[in-house]
Amino acid sequence: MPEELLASFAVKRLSVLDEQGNIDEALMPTLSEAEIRRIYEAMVLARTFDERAMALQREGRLGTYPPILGQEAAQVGSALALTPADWVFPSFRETGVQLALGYPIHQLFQYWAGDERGQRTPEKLNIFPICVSVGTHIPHAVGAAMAARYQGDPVVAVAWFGDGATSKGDFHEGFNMAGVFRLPVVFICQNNQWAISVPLKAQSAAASLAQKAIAYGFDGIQVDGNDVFAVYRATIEALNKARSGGGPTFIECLTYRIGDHTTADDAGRYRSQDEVAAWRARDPILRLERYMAKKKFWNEEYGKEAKTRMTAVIDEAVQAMEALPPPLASEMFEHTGATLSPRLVGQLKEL
Amino acid sequence: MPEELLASFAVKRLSVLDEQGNIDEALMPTLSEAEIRRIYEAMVLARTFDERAMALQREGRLGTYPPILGQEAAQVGSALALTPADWVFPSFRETGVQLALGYPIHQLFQYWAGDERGQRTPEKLNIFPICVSVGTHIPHAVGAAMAARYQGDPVVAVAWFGDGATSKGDFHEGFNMAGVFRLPVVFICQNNQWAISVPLKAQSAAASLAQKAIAYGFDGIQVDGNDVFAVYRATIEALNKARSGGGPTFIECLTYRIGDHTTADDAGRYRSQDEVAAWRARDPILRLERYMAKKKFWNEEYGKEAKTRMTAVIDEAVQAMEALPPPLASEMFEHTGATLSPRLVGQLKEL
Amino acid sequence: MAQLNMVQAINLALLQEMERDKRIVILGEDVGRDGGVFRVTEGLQERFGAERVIDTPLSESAIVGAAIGMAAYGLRPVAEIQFMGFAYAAFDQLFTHAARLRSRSRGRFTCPLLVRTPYGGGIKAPELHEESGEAFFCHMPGINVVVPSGPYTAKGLLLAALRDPDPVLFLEPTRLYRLIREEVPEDDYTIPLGQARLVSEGKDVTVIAWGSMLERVMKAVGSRGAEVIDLLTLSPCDMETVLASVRKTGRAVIVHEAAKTGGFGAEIAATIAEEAILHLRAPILRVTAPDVTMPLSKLEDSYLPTVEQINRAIDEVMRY
Amino acid sequence: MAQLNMVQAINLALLQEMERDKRIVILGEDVGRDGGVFRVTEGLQERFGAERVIDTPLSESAIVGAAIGMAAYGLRPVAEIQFMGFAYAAFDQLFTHAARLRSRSRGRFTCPLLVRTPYGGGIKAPELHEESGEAFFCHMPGINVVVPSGPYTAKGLLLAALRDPDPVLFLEPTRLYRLIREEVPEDDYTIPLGQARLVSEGKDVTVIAWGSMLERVMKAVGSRGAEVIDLLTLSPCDMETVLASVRKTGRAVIVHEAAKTGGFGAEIAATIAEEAILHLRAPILRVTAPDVTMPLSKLEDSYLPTVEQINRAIDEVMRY
Ligand SMILES: Cc1ncc(C[n+]2csc(CCOP(=O)(O)OP(=O)(O)O)c2C)c(N)n1
Ligand SMILES: Cc1ncc(C[n+]2csc(CCOP(=O)(O)OP(=O)(O)O)c2C)c(N)n1
Ligand SMILES: [Mg+2]
Ligand SMILES: [Mg+2]
Repeated sequence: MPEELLASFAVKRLSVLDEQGNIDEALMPTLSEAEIRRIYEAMVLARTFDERAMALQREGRLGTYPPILGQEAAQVGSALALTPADWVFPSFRETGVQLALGYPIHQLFQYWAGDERGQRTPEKLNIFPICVSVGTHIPHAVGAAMAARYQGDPVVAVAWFGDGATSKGDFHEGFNMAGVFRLPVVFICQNNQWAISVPLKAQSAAASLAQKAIAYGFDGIQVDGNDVFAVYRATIEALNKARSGGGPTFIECLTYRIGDHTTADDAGRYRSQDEVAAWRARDPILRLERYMAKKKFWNEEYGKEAKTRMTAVIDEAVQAMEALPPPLASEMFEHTGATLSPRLVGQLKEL
Repeated sequence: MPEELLASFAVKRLSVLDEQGNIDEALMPTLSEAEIRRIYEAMVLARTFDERAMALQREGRLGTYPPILGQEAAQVGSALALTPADWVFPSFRETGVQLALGYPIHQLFQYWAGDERGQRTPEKLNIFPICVSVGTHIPHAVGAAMAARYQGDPVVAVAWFGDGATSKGDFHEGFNMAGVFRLPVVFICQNNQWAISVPLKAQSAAASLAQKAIAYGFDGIQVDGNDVFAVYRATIEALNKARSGGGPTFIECLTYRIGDHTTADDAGRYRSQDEVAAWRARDPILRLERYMAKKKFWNEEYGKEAKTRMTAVIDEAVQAMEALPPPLASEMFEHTGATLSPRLVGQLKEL
Repeated sequence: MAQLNMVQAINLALLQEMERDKRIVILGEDVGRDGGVFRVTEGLQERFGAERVIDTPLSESAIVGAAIGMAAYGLRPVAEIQFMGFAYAAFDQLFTHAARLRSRSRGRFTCPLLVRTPYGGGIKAPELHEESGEAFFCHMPGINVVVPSGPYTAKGLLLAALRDPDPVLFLEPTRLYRLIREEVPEDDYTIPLGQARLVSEGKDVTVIAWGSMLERVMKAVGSRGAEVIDLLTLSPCDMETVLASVRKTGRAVIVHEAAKTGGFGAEIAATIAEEAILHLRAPILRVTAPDVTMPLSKLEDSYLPTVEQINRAIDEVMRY
Repeated sequence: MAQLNMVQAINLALLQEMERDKRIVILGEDVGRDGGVFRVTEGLQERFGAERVIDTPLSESAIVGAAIGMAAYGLRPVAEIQFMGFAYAAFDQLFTHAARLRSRSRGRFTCPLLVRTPYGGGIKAPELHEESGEAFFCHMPGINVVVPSGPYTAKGLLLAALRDPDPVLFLEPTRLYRLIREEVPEDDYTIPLGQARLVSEGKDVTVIAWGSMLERVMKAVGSRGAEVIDLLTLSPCDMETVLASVRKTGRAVIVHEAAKTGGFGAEIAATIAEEAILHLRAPILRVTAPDVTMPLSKLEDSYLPTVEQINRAIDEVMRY
C-alpha cells in the first residue's frame, strides 16, 4: 500500500552517423547510393538557398529572413522520409523542408521578399503556408490527421517547429488531442537551442524536449539533429507507426542555429562565439561528405560539381522571382473571402 | 553512439490510509489527535455545506452549484497543510479548500446565489476569487510565486484545478514557467475522473496526470485523493520543498466526483451507477472515521455531535447570507476601475 | 410543419445537413455522449457515431485549431465552444488562422469552418456564461458572424452557414433557446448570410437589433409603428437595408446586449453617420449594457437593456 | 533637454520609474539579455538584474497571466508582448482576468499591470508583425488603452500608466520608434490618461487620429487650418474634447490604420452621431485600412491610409 511505483519511462537518443563519418551499421536506414546522393544534394541546395537569401536581404532584395544554416540535416532528413500524400505544416524556419519537398524555389524567394503570392502552394503539394505565430500551426496538423483518418486516407500530418514553440499553449493542446485520439501525426522539433536570445535552458527545465511526449501518452525520442541518417530513420519509423495506427510520435532533433535568429537580429549580443564555433565544426553536410567519401561516392570534384549545379538552380529561381510583376493593390481584396461583400466592393473601388 | 538511454523517470503513488482505516505507520504524517479531529470536522463541515447548497439550489435559493461530494479529503487535506501566508488560487469546485481555510461561509453561499460581493476575500486571507474559466488561474499562481520570491517572502502559491484543466494551454504555459524559474508553487489537481461528461481517458492518453510534471522538469506525484493523510503528507512535503527553494511540485489527487457536474447536469446520461456506487463505498470521511474509531477517538456519538455542530454553523451562515440586502444596480459600476470615467459617470446616471 | 424551439431547430438543421453532407463533423466539449450542455447536439452521436460527433478534451484553442486543419483538409467541421466566454481562448486561432487561411495561401487552402457557441445573457448562469463578445469578431476580415433571433431563422441561417465556403461564427442567444417556439419547416431552406430582415415596417423611426434583443425590441415597439430590422448577419452586415430604412425614417435606435463602447452598434451608427447623415432628424441612440464587467445573476437584469430603456430611447428620438 | 527618439524615450521612462519604484518588474521574450527586439529595454537587465528584467519562455498567455498574479500580489509588472500580433494569444488572460480582477474580487485584488507591445504597420516586417488591433481592447471594460504619438507623449504617458492602479495596454507605434526625434525632458513628467491633445486649432474641420497616423494627418493638413486631435488614450476616450471640437467645426474626419469595420473610429463617429449630430454639417468620414487581411510588405503601402486619402476625405467634408 505505501509509496508504490505507478509508472516509469525512458527517453532515448538516436544517432547513426558520427562526426568522422562513421555509421552504426545496425541502425543505418536502408538507403541506396543514389538516395544518399539525393539527400546530400538536397542539403546542398538548402544551404545554397540560405546563402543566397542572406545575400539578397543584405542587398535589399528580400525582407527579413531566418537562416537555416546548420539545420540542413534536421530539415532535409525528415522531409525526405515523407510520401507525397502526407501533409506538411512548417514554421517560418523550414526552408530545407520546403525545398526537399519540391516547393517552387522562386516562390520561396517571393514570399521572403514580402509577396504572399509565394505562399500559394502548387496543387500537387500538401504544404501549409508558413506559420509565423510560433506553435499555433500544431493544432492544424492534428486536425488534418483527424480528417485524414476520417476519410480513410493513408496520410500522415507532419508539423515542424522550434524549441521555443514547445512553450506555447497550442503545442500542449495539440499534442494532448493527438494522444487522446491516437492520430496519424508526427511532430518534429527543430531544437536549435535558441529562441531568438532565449537559450534552451531558459525555455524549459526538462532534461530533454523529447520527454514532453510522456505527458501525452505517446513516444518521444531525441535524435542527433546534425545526423541526417538518424533524423531520416526516426522519421520513417514514426511515419510507419502513424500509418499503421500506432499514433503520434514526437521527434526532437537536437541541432543548432549557427546564424543570427533573422537578418534583423545580432546574436553576438547574447551568445558566445565559442559556442557557435563548436557547432560549426559539427556541420551536418561535412559529416555526410565524410561518410560518402569513405564509401567512395564523394570527392572534392563531385562536391564542387553539385554545388555548381545547385547554384545554377538558385540563380534561375532568383531570376524567375525578380521577373514576376509586382502584386496589384487590388490583390489584397482577392482572397479575404470567396466573394466580396458590398462594403468590400466599395472599398475596392475607392483604391 | 547507437540508441542510448537519455533519461528515465519514475512516477510514484502515495497512500497512507486504506479503506479499512489502517495506516502505514512509516508514511503517517505527524498529526495529534486534536489535529486529526480538526481535519475530520473540516471534512464534515465541507460535506454539510455541500448538502445544504444542493438543497438550497433545489429550492431556488442558490444558482447553479458544483458539488464536491467525495472530494473532501483531497480538498481539506491539502488546504490544511498551508500556512496563513500562502496564496490560494481555487477553481470553482474548491468549497472544501475555502471552508478549511476559513473563508466566510455566508460569502460562499452569497457567491453561489449570484452575488459577487461574496467574492470579496477578507483582508486576512490570500484567497483569489473563484476561477470559472478552467485552468486560466494557473498562471496567476505562477506570477504570485514570482512576486513572493522577488519580495523575499516565505510564501508558497497553491493552485487547485481539475483533471480537465490539464488539457488547457494555460496549464502548460504556467507549469513550464514554474519549472524554468523553479518557483515556490504547488499545483494540486483534483482528478475526479470526469470533466462534465468527458471521462479521464478521453481527457488524456497518459497513464497518470502526475507524469505530466516530467515535461517541465519538476516532480509529480499521484496520491490517493480519498486518503486525507496521503493528501496532507504530499502537500506538506511540496510546501516545504517550495519554501526551501526546491521548486514546484505537481500533486495529482486521484478521487471521484460522486455528484453531478453541477445542479444543471444529469450524470446519469453519461456514466454508470455501478461506477458511482463503487466510489461511494470509498467515502473519504468514512475511511477517516474507521481510523479514528480504531484509535478510539471516534464513535457514533461524537460523529453525530460533530455533524450537529457543523449543521448549526451552516444554518447560521445561510441565515446571514439571506439577511444580506440585495446588491444595488449601482454596484455594477463600483469596481470596474479605481475611478469612473466621464462616460461611466453618465451611464451610472442613466440607470 | 412542427412547432420547434431554437434548440430543436438547430439540432434538426445539424441532423439534416449531416445526412446530406458526409464531410460535416462535429467536435467540442460534451457534444457527443451528453448531447451538449444545452442538448443542441442531442442524439447526433448515436446517429452518426463517435468518429463524426467528437467529444474533445477541454481545449478551446485546439478545438478551433484542429477544426481549421480539418477544414483545410476537406471536411466541414462544426466546432462547439461551450459558452462564448470560453471562445476568448480561441481568439488567436480564429483571427490569426481561420480568418486568414484563404488569404495567406492565396486561395489554395480554405477554411469552411462553423464555430457554434451559446451567447448572451438573461439565463442566470455563472460567471462568463453570458458573454456578448460579437463585436470582437466583427473586426476580423475573413470571418462571418451570424446571430439568429428565433427557431426559424436559426435553422435557415445554420443551413446557409454550413454551406458557406468561409469560416462562420454562429452565435446562439442562450436566452432564446427555449423561450420561443415557431413553425420550422421540416424541409431544406436557407436564409442567405449577409441579408438583414425587415421585421416590421414603419415611417418615423428605425430600430436595429439582433439575437435576443429583438424579442425585447418587439415588446417595446408594440404598436408604435416603428421599423424594426433584425440584422441576422453582423459580418458582413447588410448596411444597405439599414441605410434605406434610416433614409426613410430619419431616426435610428440601435439595441444590443454588449457593453456600449466598441460594441457593434458603433459600426452601424458610424455607417449611418457616414452615408445617411443628411437624412437624419435626430441623434442616433444606442441602447446597450453599460461599460462595466458583466455582473453575476443577481444584477444581470440591471445590466441587460430593458424594454423600458428601449422605449425611452424611441421616445427621445421622436422628440426631434 | 535631450533629443530622443521614441525607443529612447520609453527606455528612459522605464529606467527612471524602476529607480523610483522597486515594485516594477519587466517580463517578456528577449527583454533582458537582448534588450528587446527593438532595444526598448536595452541596458535594463544589466542595471536591475535578471530577477527584475526577466526573459521568459515563449508563452504570451502565461506572460500576461503571470503578470496578473504578480500585480495582485503587490508588484507593478510590465509585460512585453513582442509584437501585437502575438497578443491575441493573451486575449483571454487580458479580458477574462486582467480587466475583471478588481470587479470580480469587489476591490480586494487589483491589477496594476502594464502590457507594452509594438503595434501598427509601415516597417516592412513579416506577417503578424504590423497588426493594429486596438479596437478589440477598447471593448473591454476594465482595461485602459494608450497610444503615444511621439517620444514626448511616450514618456509622459508611460510614466502615468506605470502609476495607474489598473491594467493598461500600452501600444507603441513601431513605425515611429526611430522616425521622430523630440525634446524629451530628463525629469519626471506625466501626461494624464484619458485626456486627448489638441495638436492644432482650426474652425472648419476636426481630424481625429492617434499613434502613427497622427504623423500622416499632420502632413496632410499642412496649412489647411484643420483642428487636429491626438487621442493618446483610446480607453477611456476623451470624447469631451472630440465633441467640443466637432460642435465648433461641424465636420469630422477620423483616421486609423486598422481595418474600417469595427475599428475604434466607429466608436468615435457613433459618439458624435449620438451627442453632437445637430452641429454636423457633413458626413463623418473614416479614413482607414480596407476590411481585408493585412498584406505582406509589398502591399503594405496600399493597405495603410495615405496622406492623399486623408486629404481627399478633408476635401470631401469641406464640400458641405
Ligand atoms: C506566438 C509568437 N510569439 C513571438 C514571436 C516572435 N518570435 C519569432 S521567432 C521567435 C523565437 C522562436 O524560437 P523557436 O521556436 O525555437 O524557433 P527558431 O526561431 O529557433 O527556429 C519569436 C519569439 C512569434 N513569431 N510568435
Ligand atoms: C475554459 C473553459 N471551458 C469550458 C468550461 C465549461 N466547463 C465548466 S467545468 C467543465 C469541466 C471541468 O472539468 P475539470 O477540470 O475536471 O473540473 P471538475 O469540474 O471535474 O471539477 C467545463 C467544460 C469552462 N468553465 N471553462
Ligand atoms: Mg529555436
Ligand atoms: Mg474533473
